[in-house]
Amino acid sequence: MKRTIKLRIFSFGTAFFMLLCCLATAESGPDGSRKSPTPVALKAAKVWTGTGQVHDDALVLLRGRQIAAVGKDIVLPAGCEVIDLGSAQIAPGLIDPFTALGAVGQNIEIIDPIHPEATAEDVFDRFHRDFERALAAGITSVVITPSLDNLVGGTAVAVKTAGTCACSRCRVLRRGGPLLLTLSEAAQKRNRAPTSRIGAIDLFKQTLARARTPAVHGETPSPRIEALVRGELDAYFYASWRYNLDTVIGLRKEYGLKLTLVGLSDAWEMIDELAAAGMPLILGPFNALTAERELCVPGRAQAAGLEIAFTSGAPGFKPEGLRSSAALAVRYGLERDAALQAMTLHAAKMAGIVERVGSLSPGKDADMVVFSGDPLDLSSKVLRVYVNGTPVYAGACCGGCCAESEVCP
Amino acid sequence: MHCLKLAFLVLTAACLPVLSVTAAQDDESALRADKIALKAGRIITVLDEEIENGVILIDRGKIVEVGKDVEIPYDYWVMDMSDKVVFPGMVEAHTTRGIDRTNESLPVVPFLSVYDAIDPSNLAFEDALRDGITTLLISQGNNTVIGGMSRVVRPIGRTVDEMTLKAEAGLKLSASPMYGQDRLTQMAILRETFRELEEYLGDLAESAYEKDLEKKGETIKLGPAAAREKGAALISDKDLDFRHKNLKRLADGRLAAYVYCGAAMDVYNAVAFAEEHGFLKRTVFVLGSECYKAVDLIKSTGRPVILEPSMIHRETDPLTGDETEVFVPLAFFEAGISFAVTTEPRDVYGLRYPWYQAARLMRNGIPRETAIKAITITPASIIGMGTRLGALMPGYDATLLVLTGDPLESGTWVDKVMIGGRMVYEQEKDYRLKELLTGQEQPVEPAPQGDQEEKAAEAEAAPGQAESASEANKDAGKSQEKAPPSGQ
Amino acid sequence: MNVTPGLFSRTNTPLLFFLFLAIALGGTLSIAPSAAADEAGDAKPLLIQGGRILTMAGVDFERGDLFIRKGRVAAVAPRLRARRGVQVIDASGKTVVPGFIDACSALLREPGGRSGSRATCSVIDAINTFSLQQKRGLEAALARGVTTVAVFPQASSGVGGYAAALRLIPDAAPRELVVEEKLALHAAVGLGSYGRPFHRLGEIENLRGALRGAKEYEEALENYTEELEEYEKKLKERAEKDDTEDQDKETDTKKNGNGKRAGRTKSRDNNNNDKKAESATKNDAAKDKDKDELKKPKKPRHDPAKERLLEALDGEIPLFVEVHRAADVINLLDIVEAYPVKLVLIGCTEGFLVTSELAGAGVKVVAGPAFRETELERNEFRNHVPWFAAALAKAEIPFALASSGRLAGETRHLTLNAAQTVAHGLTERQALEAITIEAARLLGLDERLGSLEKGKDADLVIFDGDPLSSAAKVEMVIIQGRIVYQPGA
Amino acid sequence: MMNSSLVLLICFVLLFGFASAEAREASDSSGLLVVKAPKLYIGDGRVIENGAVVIKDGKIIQVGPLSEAPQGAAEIKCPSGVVTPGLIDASSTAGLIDKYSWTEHSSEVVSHLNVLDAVDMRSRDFERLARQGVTTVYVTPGSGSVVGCRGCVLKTAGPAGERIVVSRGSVKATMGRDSYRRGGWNRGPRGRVDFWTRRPTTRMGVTWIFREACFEARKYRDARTKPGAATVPHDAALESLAAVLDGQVRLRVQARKEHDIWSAIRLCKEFGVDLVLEEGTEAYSCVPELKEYGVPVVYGPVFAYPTGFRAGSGEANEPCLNTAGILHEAGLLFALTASDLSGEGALPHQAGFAVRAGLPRAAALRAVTAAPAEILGLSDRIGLLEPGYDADLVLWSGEPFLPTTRPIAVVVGGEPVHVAGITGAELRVLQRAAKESPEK
Repeated sequence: MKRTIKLRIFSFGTAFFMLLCCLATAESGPDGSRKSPTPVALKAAKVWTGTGQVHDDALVLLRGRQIAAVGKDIVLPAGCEVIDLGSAQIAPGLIDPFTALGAVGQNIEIIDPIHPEATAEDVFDRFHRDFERALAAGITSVVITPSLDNLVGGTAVAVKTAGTCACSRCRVLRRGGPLLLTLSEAAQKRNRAPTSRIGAIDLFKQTLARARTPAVHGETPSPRIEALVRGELDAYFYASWRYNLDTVIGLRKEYGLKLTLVGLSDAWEMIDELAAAGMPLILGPFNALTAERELCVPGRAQAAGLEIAFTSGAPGFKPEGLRSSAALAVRYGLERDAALQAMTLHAAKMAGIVERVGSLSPGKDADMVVFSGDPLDLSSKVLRVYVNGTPVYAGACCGGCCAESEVCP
Repeated sequence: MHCLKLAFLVLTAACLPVLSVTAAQDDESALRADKIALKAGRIITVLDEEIENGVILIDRGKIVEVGKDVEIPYDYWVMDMSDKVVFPGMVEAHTTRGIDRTNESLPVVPFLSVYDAIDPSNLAFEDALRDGITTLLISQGNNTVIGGMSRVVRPIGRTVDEMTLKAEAGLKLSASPMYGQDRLTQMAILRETFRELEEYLGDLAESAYEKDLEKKGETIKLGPAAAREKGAALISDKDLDFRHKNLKRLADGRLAAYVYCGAAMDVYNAVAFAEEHGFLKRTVFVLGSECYKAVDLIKSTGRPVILEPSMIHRETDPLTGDETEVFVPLAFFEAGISFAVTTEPRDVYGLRYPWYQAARLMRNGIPRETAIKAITITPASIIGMGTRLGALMPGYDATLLVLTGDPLESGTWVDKVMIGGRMVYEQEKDYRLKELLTGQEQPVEPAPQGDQEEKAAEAEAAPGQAESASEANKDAGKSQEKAPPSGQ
Repeated sequence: MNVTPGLFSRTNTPLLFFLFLAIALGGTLSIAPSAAADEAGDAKPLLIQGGRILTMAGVDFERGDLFIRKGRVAAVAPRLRARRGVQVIDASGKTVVPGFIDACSALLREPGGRSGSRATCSVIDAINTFSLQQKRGLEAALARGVTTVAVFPQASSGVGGYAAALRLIPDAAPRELVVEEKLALHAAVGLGSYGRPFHRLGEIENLRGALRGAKEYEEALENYTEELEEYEKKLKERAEKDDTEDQDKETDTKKNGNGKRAGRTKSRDNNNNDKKAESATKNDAAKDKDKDELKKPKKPRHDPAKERLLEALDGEIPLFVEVHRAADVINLLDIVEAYPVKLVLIGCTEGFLVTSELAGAGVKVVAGPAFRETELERNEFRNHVPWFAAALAKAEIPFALASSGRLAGETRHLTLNAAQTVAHGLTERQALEAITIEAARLLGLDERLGSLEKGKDADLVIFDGDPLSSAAKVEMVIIQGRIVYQPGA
Repeated sequence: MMNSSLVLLICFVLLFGFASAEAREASDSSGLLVVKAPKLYIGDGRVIENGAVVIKDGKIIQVGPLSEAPQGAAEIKCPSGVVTPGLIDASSTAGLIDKYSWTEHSSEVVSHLNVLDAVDMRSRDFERLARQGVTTVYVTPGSGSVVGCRGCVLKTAGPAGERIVVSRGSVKATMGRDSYRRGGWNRGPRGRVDFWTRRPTTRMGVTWIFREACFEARKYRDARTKPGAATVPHDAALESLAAVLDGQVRLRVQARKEHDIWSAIRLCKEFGVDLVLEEGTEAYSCVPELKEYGVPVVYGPVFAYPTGFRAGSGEANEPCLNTAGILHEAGLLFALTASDLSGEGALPHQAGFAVRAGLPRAAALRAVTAAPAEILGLSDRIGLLEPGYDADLVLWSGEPFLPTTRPIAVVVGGEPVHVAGITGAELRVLQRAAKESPEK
């Protein structure tokens, strides 16, 4: 009770704050280039760009919020401050493309099975502790989606887990993000139509059909669904089992939908079909109990030329799950580079925020994670996290017990 | 279901007397005669080779002679079955037919007996007769640790005593966990029980020794340990209380044990335990489908096994997701273990019949002889009656079936059942079967002649049409049309 | 533990170092394994050459050879020459480590059953090596370098029976896997018993009661044995006395007889005989008297459960208790204080809060799992921290890392558990020790397992690289000198 | 052992056959599959002694005596075998994802939905059925709604895409308890009137809703056909129900009890609709009505005791073991079904026990091949061994439907999908070999 009150006060306070800093950002431009602050360069034993290359003892040059250059021998501007991270390795900030951070229980709405106008941005609570936890796991950007209780659940929102200024606006990477679609059991268990798989899929088909040819059927369809069938709006399709995926693949082809498949746990059954359709996958979370043939899926999918990403299942599961999912995938045959790309670039693509984040390339936001070792080894820990070029997390100290590891602050 | 039961109750009430009465009308001697000569089209002796157009001589319920050209003494009453096949009565070596509830909820109840659970008027026994089962070992279910006494019965008689062939056939144990219990506890309870038995016998021996001395008026000279050894010889079954009596007999190997193993791992536990407590030599394993994986161990024990009705084991590989299907009896056959098959009385049409189970064996590549033995002589010898039942040989009981055709064929029906030389089932008097086949209410009195003829005509019409319909039946050999027994 | 960072640096250590090692090992250079002796031995002798050997016994080899004979490690040295009849395995560029030990696993234990705990149980009864599910589980664990698991009865509160240590040999019957059938007695606090309502209070009290009961039982038994000796001594004495008396009694009666006859003939001077007779009857009476006071001692009722418990109480076998909350740990410690128990805690999620107490009581801990997304919501685990192991290490509490022992699938990720603890404060060496030699020590198997030393069982794994890295591949697994897993072949 | 050697023979022949096919590049025998057996049962009663079936790209191109069979083609043969058309189960629940719990409850009339959407093409059921010799199934919708959704016809083997024969089949209606069972839960928790409240609670309610639906459909049809139809809002459910009234789509009614069958017939008479009777547990006692109105029956499964969901309905307690025989004698068109039994209890078993109870063997064969094909309206494609028909056939170890015989080889669409004793994986390898060799 107390906490909520505090929050409310807080949020009142921030309304004013937001106004201020939004003005500020407006006047300084999103990339603060006009201010031209002292350039900073990070030096590390290894730099994973997320685009496939890996530079040994290379530099990452930052300018303000953004990355200016990455590489082994880049010319450092005069008066550039170089931070040497020693044996540490730098990777792009990790991205979890499918979460409900800070929105558990807030993102449910079950009046109408077709609910495209809902937006997850409305439940984005930037003060929530989930974001700190995610940050500690090296996750710098996440997609917050509506719940799975509707066939069409509304649009997700892509946000950063930390901001440099107090306003929540500049933490939003993309509003009106991917539209959430599903035929999951959850959407059939409600006290309203549909109550069955066939009912659901029929309603689903009709919704799409109506959107394409509104003239025939009297009513006016939702603009978002129209955008979807016109291929302007991308969407997540959540399915935990392979059932009806053939139908969905068919629909995707028929309407040219931009679909990303989420949560499929028996994908091994139809890797080939998915590959043929070229449908990107968001897999996971994997943990110690995940069946082996499921753990083999990422490797096989990548071999079949599919784009994949991982989700940590946060906050239901630990946000560290993102990295351990990738590590497990590597253990079962996924290549390291591919695994890293899955956590960064591909995730960014699927979330539709690739022009801002997802790789260490000039012009993108300087969101980086500093690992004590190889990012794909669970034996290496997150030392620092940079968002927009500023360190926002500097290693949780485990009661001084890790004194040996020289990088503990 | 309910209706069936009702219908049956009415019918049995009527039928039982009618059966005998009408039989008597047909031919007095059928029931009176001690000496019967069965002329059969085909005799399947099981232990010897089959006999075409043979004769079986029966004297006071025992078979005295079986052969091709046996000359029939003047005083034998002759039954002519030359268009029929004679087959020994089928034996069910382990079943819960005729019991409404099969297990007590307590884990260790060696003092219980199915005697108190068998309901002679139960539909199952009538079905058993109709399906050709003439001997059943009725035992407790598998959901127990030590279940209690089983008993061998025939499906005839008004009281359990009338039905009984063998009163204390064996003790039921289970190595698979009873409901809501894990294997640890299952085995722990078994061990504790036998440890407790040890203690109990020890104390008993001690006191017996002391009593003995007192009787002689002598003073105690030995300490407990020695006393126990001395006294062990002095105790007899009558000194034991009801909780320990059967366990003791089991431990002495004076009682057969029917040990249920649901999974291969249970077989290992069961064998080890039985060996440790000295009743392995009297153990019969009742095996679930997965147990074929422990076939080597079972072979090493040299004990016979009883297989559960569904003899197929399906398993899915967690890695590849491929499903494998194993026909369990094959493993035992190839290992040369003698096995009996059982039936599932409540199952859909099919697994209820021993002959169908045998046919399944054959279908999956087990030779005919083995298949037939698995429902006759093997189970008979498993329940310790291999010298009386399960074959048609001189000296065996005249417990046999008269079939309309080959026993392993779906077209074949049980025409008559003789148990101990007495005709106990005749299909033409089986009103419930007719009802099941025609869907019409059957008059309890045999219908007047005219009607009979019509029925027969109908019945013949069936194969007639079939022939006109296709040449398939011409030289289909054994698969000739069998007229449906609509009571000719 | 002696942590020498140099040993773990990938860069080649100078040859001098090797020489020093060689000397330290005692002229191993001269060892020339003779194959002839081993023709009798069932398994062919093996020589693993040129691998990076982490012996977990203090010394490591950047490049070393390891010779296996009769299922045991016969020699570890920088260089060994192979005689004929010895199968040589080239491990150059590979890493050789002792087979990993999961000190608390659910592998091969048939799941299911909601029965309450029972001290007379023995987990070996529930080991299933037949079902495809379990077979695959075993292979998976083997393929990740785990060669030995300690399996405990399903965790439910109270005393749960014997645990067992098993070797992961493919396609073997349960009994063939057994390393130690009576590894330890298992108990649990704070997990609630299946089927029954869960009261922490009750659970602690039950455990305390059980221990006390066992102790009383022991005393009762001791008393009984004493009384019994007493009684049997008396019996013997009396028996002897009786014999002598019987004899002279017989003689008396004879005399009496004569006397009587004499009496019949002469009715005079037979009174002295009568006296004798009287005395005889008298000491008969006396005999009856001392028969009455000679009482047989009452034997206490036999109780198998208590007897099991006693084994643990007297420290014959260790007592492994699964407990997670600090408060429970404290309670547990002062419950067992009174007895000479070898106490080992399983799980111990909140152990980092009470390290001083644990260290004080000299308790060992089977910690973990670190790699756990499951069951976090459960009350018992709510305070799980990633650096729990580091905390134990800092307090110098001997500990092993294990999968939780709840679900069989977790065992195959044992190395990931270790890796995560490295991320949170442990050194790589500590982590590796915690799943090899330390685990063996905890389980009391360090005579045979846990490190690559002369005389120990040859259970070892050859990795293609750093065992803790997530991409590490197992090239070969050897158990008791036999190659049981080899992905290539 | 006997059959294992037999199996060996078969796979050898398969491989060798294809090898030789490769050898004879020139001859036209490449890509042919020949199934030889001492006996071919055509399915309509005809029998060919020592015959051969010649298959080319999924179709039967020739059925005749051995002598006419082309040489050097791939062969499957069995010394003692019998070849029949692939069996057809005209009312199965194979592949349904959540078998008994997937009824759409948002309306009592859901004739616009397709059961195909609830079928998992990769389900185990199909391969199990194929193993039993069943090559085609009509997947029937559940019985939860008064006017349920539309069934579909599937092959039991082959690539997931190509297995659909008919995607929108007959409309299913249900008389009797199944369709009002849910009505019992009418009052939601605490007697609240909610989503469920609508559903019928009695047989009266069921028939009433059925009749209403038909009236509505008729109205709708008339409105749509009249000028100004555009203004009438489209209603998919009524659309397909109207199609039923016009006789373009078949109506299948599930009824078990005598009086349910009667009311089914009565209602259909009233609206002049032809129906196919499903299950018809007590059909034996309404033979005259069925005959008079010429109702085809899909009967089954044969059972002495009800199992599965039937047991719950309490409508299956008075079976007649010889129902099939009685229907046959009455000269009715009927097919046998095993419904939810996919293992050994499947179609051959059903036929076998129908024969035991009095159905002539030839009629039994017809009742699982030609008859169901006719009922499904596919008698020009499946159910017979005729040139031009789909190459779905079963090679039996002996006389079909005996308990001692079993399918040795099952061919679907020209592909051997089951060969006794060979695991699925091995067979796949075999098929690949078969595919590649002719091209080389």
